[in-house]
Amino acid sequence: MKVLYFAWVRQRIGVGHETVSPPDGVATVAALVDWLRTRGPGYAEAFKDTRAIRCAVNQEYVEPDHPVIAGDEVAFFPPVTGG
Amino acid sequence: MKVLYFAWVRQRIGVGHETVSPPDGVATVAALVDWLRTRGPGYAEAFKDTRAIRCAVNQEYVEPDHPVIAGDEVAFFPPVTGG
Amino acid sequence: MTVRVQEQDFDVGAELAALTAGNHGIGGLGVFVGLVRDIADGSSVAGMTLEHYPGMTERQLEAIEAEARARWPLEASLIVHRVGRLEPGDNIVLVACASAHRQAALDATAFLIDWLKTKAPFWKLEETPQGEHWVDARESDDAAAARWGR
Amino acid sequence: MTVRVQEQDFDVGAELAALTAGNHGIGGLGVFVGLVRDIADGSSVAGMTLEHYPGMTERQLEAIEAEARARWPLEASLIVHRVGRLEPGDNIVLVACASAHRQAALDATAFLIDWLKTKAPFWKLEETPQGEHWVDARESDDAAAARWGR
Repeated sequence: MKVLYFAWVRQRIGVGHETVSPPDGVATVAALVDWLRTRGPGYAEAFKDTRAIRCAVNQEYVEPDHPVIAGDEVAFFPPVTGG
Repeated sequence: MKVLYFAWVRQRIGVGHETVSPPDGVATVAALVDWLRTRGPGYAEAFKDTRAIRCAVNQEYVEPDHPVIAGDEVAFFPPVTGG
Repeated sequence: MTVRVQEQDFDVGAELAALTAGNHGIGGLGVFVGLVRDIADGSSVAGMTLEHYPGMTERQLEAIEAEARARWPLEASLIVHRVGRLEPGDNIVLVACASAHRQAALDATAFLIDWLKTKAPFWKLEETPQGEHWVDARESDDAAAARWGR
Repeated sequence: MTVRVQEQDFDVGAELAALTAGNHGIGGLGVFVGLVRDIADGSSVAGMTLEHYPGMTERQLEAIEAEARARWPLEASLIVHRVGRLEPGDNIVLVACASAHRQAALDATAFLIDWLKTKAPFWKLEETPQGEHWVDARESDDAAAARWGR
């Protein structure tokens, strides 16, 4: 599973993208976030307030209960500020 | 009094502008129109349906009861279609 | 703050560049360009001639622009309207409003073109296969202008 | 029908000329240009860096544009958004919609920029005297997008 981070999520975690293999029980975005939080203090800091974070799976916006499977591209980022 | 005509009002009357000296009783736009109608068939044709005509006195839109006096610039034209 | 009536074409890019040059308080620029279509009310249009009322036109455009500037915090604004003979694809009118924020820029631009269409003394004579005819004012234009209230 | 994300500047005049060239069915062209302001939330801004999500950005912009084209009868449309470091006065984004009629062109332009601001994955890192900081999303942007419904 490829995970991408943008803006301050990327800065707090320290990498822009990585390939991860979460355990079998991690089947939703929310579960993936809980698992990522255990990977280090930067992750815990990045995912401290999940209301401030948006998620896309395979480049489409999704809610926390959306399923994730091996091979997905999952991205976490703050609300967008372009334009 | 200078009177100007635009678009099909101008075409029906045959001139774009003229200087006129209406009799003393002609004190409003409506009275001026009634007097202009008597000046020839082109005028009568132009002012046949006054609902289709707009008037400006000294370059400001006015209603038919607006006063007109010697020295005014009075213009008659159809509803505008620019832009 | 600029209003022009002219026979010659305008260069949209150059006009907008001049309008915003050096003003770093501008965050949004709204623009409308009106062009001559080759069809109108089902008839093909070979060209049109725009007549106007010199003096009153500028006066009305300046009044419309002043009203927009009273309603929205604009950094810059521009109206350029052509007169004379035009052909399909030609530019007719350029309206542009610059503001710190996009909503003011977009709203003021829509306001200016709506009011221009109902207040500025221009008239279009269209050339069609059926001959020349003066374009009728559209009720939809009055309705669009009325949305903004007095 | 065109969406581009690029580091280099865009030439508004050239982009609009290319968009409308040869299409004489266009009667109105609505345009919005977003520019970098030298002040934001009371702080002076020396510059900003725009980050985006390559792939998803284009996908979202294309989806937003398709939605606009489903809602309004557009003859042509264009979104160009810059990324990388920008300074006050620089262009950020260009949105343009051409239609037979002005209302569709103006409404579609406003729709595109409202939705782009809430859906397209771009983030601004501003440089101020207090240091660098990521721009917060504005509730007013969500409200502007919500006006259009789903």
